Amino acid sequence: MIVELLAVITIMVATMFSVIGVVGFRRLPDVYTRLHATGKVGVLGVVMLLIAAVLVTPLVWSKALVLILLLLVVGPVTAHVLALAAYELGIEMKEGQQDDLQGVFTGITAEKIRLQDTSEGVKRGLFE
Amino acid sequence: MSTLLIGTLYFSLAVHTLLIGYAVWRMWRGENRIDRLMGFDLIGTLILGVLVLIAMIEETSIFIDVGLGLTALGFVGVVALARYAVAGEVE
Amino acid sequence: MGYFTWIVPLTLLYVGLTANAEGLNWIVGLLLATLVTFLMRPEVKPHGIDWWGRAIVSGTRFVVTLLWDLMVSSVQVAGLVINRDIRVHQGIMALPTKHPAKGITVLSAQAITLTPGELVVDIDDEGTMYVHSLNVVAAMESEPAAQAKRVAQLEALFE
Amino acid sequence: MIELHLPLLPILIPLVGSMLLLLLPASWRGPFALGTMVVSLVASSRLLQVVATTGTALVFHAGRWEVVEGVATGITLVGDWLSAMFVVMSQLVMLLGFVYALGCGDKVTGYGSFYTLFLLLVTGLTGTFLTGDLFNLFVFAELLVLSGTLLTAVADDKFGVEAAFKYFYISLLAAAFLLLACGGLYISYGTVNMAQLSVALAAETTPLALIAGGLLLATFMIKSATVPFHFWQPDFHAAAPTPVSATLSSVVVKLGVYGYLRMTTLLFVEQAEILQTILLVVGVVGVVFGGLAAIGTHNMKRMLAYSTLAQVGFILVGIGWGTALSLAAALVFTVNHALIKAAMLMLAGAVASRAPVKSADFEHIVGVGQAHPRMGILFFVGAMGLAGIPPTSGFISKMLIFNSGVAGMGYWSLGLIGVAAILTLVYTMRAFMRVWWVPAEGDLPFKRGDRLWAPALLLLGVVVLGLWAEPLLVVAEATAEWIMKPDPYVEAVLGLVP
Amino acid sequence: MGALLVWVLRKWMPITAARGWLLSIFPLMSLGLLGRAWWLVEDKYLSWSWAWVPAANLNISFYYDALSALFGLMVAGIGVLILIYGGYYFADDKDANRFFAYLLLFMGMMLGVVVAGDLITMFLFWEGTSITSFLLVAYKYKYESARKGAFKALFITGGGGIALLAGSLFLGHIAGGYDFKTIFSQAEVIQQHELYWVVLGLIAFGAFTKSAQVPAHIWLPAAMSAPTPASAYLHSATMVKAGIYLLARLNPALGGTESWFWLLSTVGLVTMVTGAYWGIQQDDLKGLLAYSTISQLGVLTFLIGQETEIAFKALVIGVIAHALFKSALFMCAGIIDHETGTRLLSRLGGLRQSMPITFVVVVMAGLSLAGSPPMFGFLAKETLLATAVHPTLSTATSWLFVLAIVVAAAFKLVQAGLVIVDVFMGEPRDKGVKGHEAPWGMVMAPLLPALASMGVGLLPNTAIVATFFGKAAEAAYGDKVKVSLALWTGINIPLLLSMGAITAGLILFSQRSWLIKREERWSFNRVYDGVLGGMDRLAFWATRTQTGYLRHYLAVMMVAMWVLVLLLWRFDWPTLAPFELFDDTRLEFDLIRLVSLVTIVAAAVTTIVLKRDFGAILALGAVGLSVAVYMAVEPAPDVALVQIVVDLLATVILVLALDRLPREQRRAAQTLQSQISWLRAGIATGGGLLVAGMSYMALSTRPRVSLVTPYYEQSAKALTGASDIVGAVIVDFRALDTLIEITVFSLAGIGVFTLFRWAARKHGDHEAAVANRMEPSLAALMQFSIGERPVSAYLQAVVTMVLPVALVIGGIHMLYGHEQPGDGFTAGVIISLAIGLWYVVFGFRETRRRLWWLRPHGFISLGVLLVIVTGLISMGVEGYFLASVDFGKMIGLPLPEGMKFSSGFLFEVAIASAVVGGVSLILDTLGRPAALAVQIHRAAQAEFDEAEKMDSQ
Amino acid sequence: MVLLTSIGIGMLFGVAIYQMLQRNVIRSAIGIILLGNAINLFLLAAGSQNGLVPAYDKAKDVMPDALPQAFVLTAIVISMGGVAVILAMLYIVSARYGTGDLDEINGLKH
Ligand code: NA
Ligand code: NA
Repeated sequence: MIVELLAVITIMVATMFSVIGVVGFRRLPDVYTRLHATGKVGVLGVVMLLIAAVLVTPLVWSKALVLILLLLVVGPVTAHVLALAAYELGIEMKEGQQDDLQGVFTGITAEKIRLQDTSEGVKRGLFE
Repeated sequence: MSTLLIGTLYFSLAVHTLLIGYAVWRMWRGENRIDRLMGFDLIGTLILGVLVLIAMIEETSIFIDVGLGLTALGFVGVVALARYAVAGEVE
Repeated sequence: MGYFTWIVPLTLLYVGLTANAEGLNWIVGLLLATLVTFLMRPEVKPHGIDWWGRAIVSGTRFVVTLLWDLMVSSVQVAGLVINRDIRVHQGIMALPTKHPAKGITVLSAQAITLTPGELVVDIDDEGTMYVHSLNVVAAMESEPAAQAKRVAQLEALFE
Repeated sequence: MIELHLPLLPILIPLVGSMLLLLLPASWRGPFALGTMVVSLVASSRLLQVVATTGTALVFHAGRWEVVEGVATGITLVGDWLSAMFVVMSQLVMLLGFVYALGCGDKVTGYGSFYTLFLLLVTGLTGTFLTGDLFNLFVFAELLVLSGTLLTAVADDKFGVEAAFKYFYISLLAAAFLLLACGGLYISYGTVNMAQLSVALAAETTPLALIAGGLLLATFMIKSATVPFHFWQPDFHAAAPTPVSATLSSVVVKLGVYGYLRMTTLLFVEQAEILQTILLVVGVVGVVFGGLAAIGTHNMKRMLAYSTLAQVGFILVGIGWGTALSLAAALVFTVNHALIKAAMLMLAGAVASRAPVKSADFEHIVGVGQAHPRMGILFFVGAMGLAGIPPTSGFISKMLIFNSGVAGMGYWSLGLIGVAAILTLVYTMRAFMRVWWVPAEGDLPFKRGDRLWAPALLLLGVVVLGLWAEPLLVVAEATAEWIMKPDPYVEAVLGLVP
Repeated sequence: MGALLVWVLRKWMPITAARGWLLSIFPLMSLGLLGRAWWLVEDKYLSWSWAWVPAANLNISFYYDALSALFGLMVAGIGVLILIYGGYYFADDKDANRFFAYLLLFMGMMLGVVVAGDLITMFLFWEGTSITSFLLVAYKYKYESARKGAFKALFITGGGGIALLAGSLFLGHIAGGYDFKTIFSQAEVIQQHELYWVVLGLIAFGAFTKSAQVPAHIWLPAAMSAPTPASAYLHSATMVKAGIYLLARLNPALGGTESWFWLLSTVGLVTMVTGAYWGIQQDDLKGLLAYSTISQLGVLTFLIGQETEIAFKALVIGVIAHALFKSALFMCAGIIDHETGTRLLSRLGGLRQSMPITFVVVVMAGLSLAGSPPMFGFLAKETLLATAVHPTLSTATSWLFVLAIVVAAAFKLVQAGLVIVDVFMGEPRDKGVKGHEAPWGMVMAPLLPALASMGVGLLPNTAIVATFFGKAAEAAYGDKVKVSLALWTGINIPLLLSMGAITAGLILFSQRSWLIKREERWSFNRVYDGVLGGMDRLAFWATRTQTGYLRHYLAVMMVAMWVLVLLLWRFDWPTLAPFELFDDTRLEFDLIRLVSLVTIVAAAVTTIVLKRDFGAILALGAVGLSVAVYMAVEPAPDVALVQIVVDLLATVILVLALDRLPREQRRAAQTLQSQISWLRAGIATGGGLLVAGMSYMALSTRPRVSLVTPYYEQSAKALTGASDIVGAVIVDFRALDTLIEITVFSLAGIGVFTLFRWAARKHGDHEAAVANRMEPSLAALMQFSIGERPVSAYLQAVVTMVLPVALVIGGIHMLYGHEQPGDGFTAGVIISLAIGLWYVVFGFRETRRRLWWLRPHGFISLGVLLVIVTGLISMGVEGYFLASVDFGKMIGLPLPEGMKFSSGFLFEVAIASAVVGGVSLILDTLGRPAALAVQIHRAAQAEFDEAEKMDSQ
Repeated sequence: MVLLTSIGIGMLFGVAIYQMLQRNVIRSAIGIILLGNAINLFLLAAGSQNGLVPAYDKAKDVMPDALPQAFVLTAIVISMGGVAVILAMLYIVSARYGTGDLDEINGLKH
C-alpha cells in the first residue's frame, strides 16, 4: 500500500516533470535555454516513470535500470549535440551575458558554410 | 492495482498524449530548425513515457523492450539529423 | 586482460536486459560480451584487481552525486520555468577540465550536462569545456570547485 | 523428397545461385549463373512433366505447415498446369537471356552484382507464379520489381535510371494496391491462401472483397502494362540492358496475364463476367494503341515494348472471351509471344551494339544491318513471328485467337483486333527495312557486337513451334481445361472437395 | 527445296546464264510431277492429308484436281521459262543467288496454294507467296521505290491475308471443317448461314487484294520495281492469280448467290475498265503491262461471279491465255530494259531492226493481248463476250456488261498498239537509246509462251487440252463444262461485238495523242497514302500520351484504379458501424488512438505545408513514431518496435541522401510546392476516400474470424517453442515470406551500392565533375559532408559506447526473438544504425579501419544462405524445407530458460546478418563522404577498365 | 472510433498520394514513405484490431490477430528496402539531370 502510494506520487511528479519540460520548451526564450528544459527535465520525467513502474508492477527491474542508465547517458548528449548544432548554425543567445566560445570556436559555422555555398557551391552542385 | 493508481496512470497517460500533440505543433511552428529538432526529440521522449505507462497498465515488460529500441535509435536519429541540420540543410 | 573493462559491463548489460539470472544465461552473456569486445577491439590497458575495487567505489559515488544533482537542479529549473517572470542570465563560459585524461573530460561533460541549468556546448582539443548556463554568473563562481571535486572523484579511474 | 519439393526448387535454385555468386570471383559468375539457370530449368521442366503425368497439382507446404482441419496454415507453393507452364516458359526465356548476357558487350554485364540481380529476377518471377498465397505473391513480386529496377538503373543506356525510377515509383503504387487488396481479402475471409479464398469468395462476396478485387485487377494491370497502366513499360523495357529487357518484355509482363487467369478462374469466379468484359475492352484498346504507338515511336527497343502492349492485348482478348478455346489460345499466344519478343529485343540490342553510336534509336541504326545479313534473316523471321505469318509460331497463336473469337462469337472485338493486326506488319517491316535495306549515310564499318546465339535459338524455337505446334497446344489445352473450374486446384491444395 | 539448295550452293553457283538452266530443273520436275499426277487422277481428284496439329484440328492436306492442275502446270511451266530467262537476265550478278532462292521459294509457295486441300494449308502458302513477293519486289532494296513498292504490296496483301484468315476460320466454323471436300458438301448450310456475308466479304477481300482488284490494285504497279523476271512471273502469270484461284476454288461453296454475283461482277468490271484505261496512260512499259494485268484480273473476277457454264470456260481460257501472253510481254519488256537501259515509252522506239526476234515475240503476244485472231487472247475475249450476253442475265445487266467489256477491249488494243508500234516502229524518241538482240535463250523464254498462245489459237479442238480445260472449269463451276477451243464458231453476237471492239480500239489508237495524258492524276494511291498518313498521325498522337511526366502517369493510374474498383464494387455497402467517439472497453486506449491519429494526420499535413525539406523530414519522422504509438496500443509491440526502428532508419537515410543532393537544385525544388494543385488534391482525396471506405468497412465488420490465427495461437509455443506468436509467424509459419523478404532487403543494399558504384558514373556526368573539378576542394568537401566533421570528445566517447551496446541488444533480440519483441531484423537495424552513427561521428575511413569485420556483401550472402542451409537441414531432419526444428533439444545442448537453439534462432541470426549487410551497404554508400566516394569511384573505374581491357584481349 | 480511425487512415493515404504527385523530388520521396505508413496502418488497424493484450503465449485476455501483424512486419521491411533504393536512384537521377524537379526528369517520352 505504501509502495503503491509512493508509486502514485512518483508518477504524479514524473508527469509534472514532463509537463514542466514542455512548458519550459514553450516559455524559455531561445534554443539554448529550452534545451535545459526538454533535454533533461523531460528525461527525468521518464526516469521517474520507470522507477514507479519497477515499484508497482511485476516489471523486470533490471530492464528498467538499463533503460534508466541509457537515458541518463543519451539525454544529455542529445542536448549537447543540439546545442553545438545551434551554435554552429550561428543561432544567437537571447540576452546572452557572456560567450567564451566566441572567437575560439574551431568547428564549422553556418557563416563558413554559407560562404562555401556561394563561392564554391557550384562545384558541390556539380559533384552531387 | 488500486483505483487510485489506475486513475493516476490514466491521468498521466492522458497528459503525455496531449503533450505529444503539443510537440508536433511545435515541430510545425518551430522558430528554427534546431527548435523543430528539439520538438522531434521531445516526441520521442514522450512516446517513451507513453510506452512505460502502457507497460504499467498492461503489466508486461514487453513495452519496455520497445522503449529500449526507441531510446537507442532515437539518439542515433537525432544526432544524424543535428549534423545534417548544420551542414546539409539549405535555406 | 584489459578487455575485461569492456566484457564485464557488457555482460551485466546482457543479464540486465534479459532479466534472467540463471548461470547458463551468465555464460551466454559472457560469451556474447567477449564476442562483442573482440569485434570492437578497444584500445585499453590492463588493470589490476585493486583498480576494479576503486573503480566501483568512485563510479558509484559519481553516479549517486549525479542523480542528486539531477534532482536538485531539476527542481530549480522547474521553479524557474513556472515562475511567471522568467529571467535567465544565460551565457557560455569556458571551463578547463584540469586533467589530461580524455575520459575525465567526457565524464565531466556528462555530469555537467546532466545537471539542469548547465550544458556543455563544445570541448576543444585542450579539454576546455564551453558550458552554457542558465545563470552564468552563479556558475562562474561555483563550477570550478565542482569540477575539481569531479576530477578528484574520477581520477582513480584514469591513472 | 525431391519430388515433394519440386514446386520449391525452381525458386530455390536461382536464389541459392544468386547468393553464392556474391562469394565467387568475377570471372566465374557468368558461367555459374548460366549453370544455375540450366539446373533450375531442369527442375521446372520436371515439375511440368510430373504435373502432366499425374494430371493434378503438386502442392508443397513450406515448413510442413500443412492443411489442418481444412485450413491452410502456412504458405503453400502450388505447381499446377498453369503455374508450371508459366514457370517453364519464363525460365526457358530467362535461360536464353543469360546466354545472351554472356555474349553481350554491355558494360552492365561486367558489374559485380549483375548476375545476382538477374537470378533474383528469376527467383521473383518464378515465385509469383508458384505461390499459392496472395501475400507471398506480394513478397515475390517485390523481389521481382526491385531486381528489375536495379538491373535497369545500372544499364548502359543513359536513361536507364530514369526509366527504373519511374517504373519503381509506379510499382510502389502497385504494391500499395496489392497490399490493400490482401488486407481487404484477409479482413473479409481471414485467409490469404488462394485456394481458401476461392472457396470463401464462392460462398459469399463481401463489398470489401469486391473493392479488393478491383485493386487486385489494377495491380495485375500495372504488372502486365495494360492500358492505361502501361506508362512505365515503354521506358523501362527500352532502357533495360538487352538481356534483361528481352526477358522483361517477354515473360515478366506475363505475371499480369497469370494474375488475370487466376483472378477470373480461381478467385473471382463469380465476378468473372465483368472482369472478362473489362479485360476484353482494355485488350482491344491495347492492341490498337500498342500497334499505333509502335509505329509512331523513334527507337527500336521502344517499338518492341509498345508492341508488347498490343500483343498482351491479344492475350487479354483471349482471356476476355473466356471460353476454354480462347483461354488455350491465349496461353499459346503467351508462350509464343514470350519467345518471339525475347528474340526480337535481343536482336534490337544486337543491332544497337553494332551501330556506330550504341543506341537503338532509328536515326542511329539506319542501314546498320547491311553488313550483317544473317542477323537480318533472324530479324525477318522474328518479324514474321510477331506479325503472325507462317511458318512461325506467331501464326499459330494468331490463328488460334481468331478462331476462338469466331467460335466464341466475340465478333466486334475480333473485328477490331483483326484490323489492328495489320499494324504489327507495318512496324516490324518498317523497322526491318530501315535497318537492313535503307542504305546508311556514309560508310558503316563492320562492327562486332553482341552474340546472336540466344536469339537464334529462340527463333529456332519459334519456327519449330510453328511447324510442330502440337505439344504446346496439348499443354495449353490441358491447362485451359484445368483452370476452367477452380475445384481441382482447391482440392489439390486443401485436400477437400468443395 | 530448291531455295535451300541455292543457299547451300551459293558459293559454287556459276555466275552465268547457266545458273538459270540449272535451276529450271526444279520447276521442270514439278511440271513433270504435276503432269504425271494429272494422268493418274484423270477425271477425279487426288487428295492427301496429314494431321498437323491434332489438338487444334489442323491438317496439312492437298487436293489435286483439274483446277489445281491447270494452275499448277501454269505455275511450273512458266516457272521453267522464267528461270531460264532469269539466268540470262542476271548473267553476271553475283548477288542474284538470293533472287533465285526467293523465286524458287515463291514457286513452292504458289504450287502449295494451288494444290492445298484445305483453307488453312492454303493460307499457309498464301502468306508465303506474299512474303516471297515482298522480298522479290524489294530485291533492289537500296532503292526507295523498291522498298516502297514492296511495302505497299505487303501491306495490302497482308491486310487481305488477315481477312482471308478470318474468313477461312468463319467458313471452317460454319462448315465444320476446313478441307474443301467438307466445305463443298456444306454449300447449302454455308449460303444459308447468317454469317454468310461475313465469310463472303472477308474471303473476297482477301482474294481481291491478292488479285489486285480496284481499289486494292495499287500495289501491283508499285511492285513493278521488282526485277523483270519476278514481275513476269509473280505479277502477271502466277501470284496475282492466287486470288482468282481461291474464288474459283470456293465457287462451288460460296458462289451462285446474289451477293456473290454482284460483288464479283461489279468489282471485276470496274477493275477491268479502269485497269485498261490506266494502262494506256503509263509511260513505263512495265507499268502499262501491270495495268493491263489488273484489267485482265478484273475480267477473271467478273467471270467467276457469273453462274454460267460459258463463264467458267472463259475463265480457264482467260487464265492460261493471259499467263502466256503477259509473261511473254513482260519478259520482252525485261529484254528491252536490259538491252537498251530504259523502259520508258517516251524514250523508246524503232527497235524493230536491232531486235527482230523480240519484235516478233512482242507482236504475237501483243496481238493476243489485243484479242485479235488468231491468238489465244481472241478466244478468251470471245468467250468473255459470250458470257456477257448469256441469256440468264437481264437485258440491262447484259448491256452494261457488254459495254464495259467492249470499252476495255478497245483500250487493251490500244495498249497492245503502244507496245508494238511505239516501241518497235518509227524512230527512237531518244537517240541515245540503242538496242541489240538478247542471247537466244533469253529470247526463247518469251517466244515459247507467245508461240503457245498462237498455237492454242491455231490448233483448235486439241482434244487433250480441251478436255483438260473442261475438267478444270468443271471443278470451279461445280458442274460439267464443255470447252471447245474452236476459234471460228460462226458469226454470232460475240464475234460482232469483238469486231466492234477491235474497230473502236483501232480508232482510239490512231487518236492516242488525244487519249494519253501521262500526268499525275488522282488515283487510289492517294487513298493509300491517306491511310498510311492517317495511321502515322494516329501513331504520333499515341506516342504523345507518353508525356515523360511521372505525375501524369500516377494520376491516370489512380483514376483508372478507381474506375476498376467502381466497376466491381458498384457501391455495395455492408452494414456500417454507427458513429461512436469511443468504443474500446478501455477509454484511455481510444484516447491514445485518437491523439496518435490526430498527430499522424497533423504531422503528415505538415510534410506538405512546411517549406523546407528538413522540417518535412522531421514531420515525416513524427508520423512514423505516431504510427508506432498507434501500433503499440493495438497492442502490437513487435510491430511498433519495427516501425520505430524503420522510421528512424528511414529518417537517417533520407537526410543522408538529401545531404548528397546539390544545394542549388534543392533550393530550386523547394520553391516548387508553394501552391496547392487542385487536381493533385482531387486525386489524393479520391485515394484517401477509398482507403477510408475500406477501413470503415473493415472495422464495421469486426469481429471477423481469422481462419488461421487460432491455429497459430494454440500451437506456436508447442510447435515452434515461441511465446511471441508474431515472431513465430515470421520465422516459422511464414518463413518463406521472411526468406524472400530479407532477400529483398539485402537486394536493396546491394542495389544502392551497385547504383552508386556503377550507375552514378555513367556517361561522364559524374566522373567528369569528379575527376576534373573537384580536386582542389577535396579537403573542404570532406569537411562539409556529414561524416567527416570533427565532433567533441564527449560525443565521440558516447558514440563509441553505442556500438557495443547495440551489439549486445542485437544479440538479445536474436537470442530471445521468440520470447519478446524484436527479432533478427530489429537486431540488424540497431547494429547497423550504430555503425552508421560511427560513420557520422568518426568518418568513414576510421570506422572501416576499426570495424575490420564489416564485409556487407559477405554478410548478405551468408545471411540468405544461412536461412537456406537451415531450411535444408530441416529438410534433412523433418523432410520439409523450412520446417521448424529445435536443434538444441536434438543434441541436448543446455541453454538458459527461454532460449532455443532452433531453426527459428538460426533464422534470426541470418536475418540480422543480411540486414546488417544491407543497411551497412546503404549507409556506406549514402553516408560516405562525397570526396571519399570520388576515390572509390575512381578505384572502381580503374578496376573496371582493367576488366574491360582483359575482355577485349 | 471506427469512423475516426477510418478517416485518419484515409487522410494519411491521401496525403501520401498528394505528396507523391508533387514535383519536388524530396516531397515525392516523403510521399512514398507516407504511403507505406498508410498501408501498414490500414493492415494493422483494420486487419487486427480486436485484441486487449499482446499476442504472446499464455495471454490472459483476447489477443489481436497475429497474422496481419506479421504481414505488416514484412511489408515494413520491404518498403524500407524500396525507400533506400528510390533515394539512391533519386540522387543519381537528379545528379544526371541537374534538377530536383520531377518534371524535368523526362528524358524518356513518346
Ligand atoms: Na518479432
Ligand atoms: Na520477437
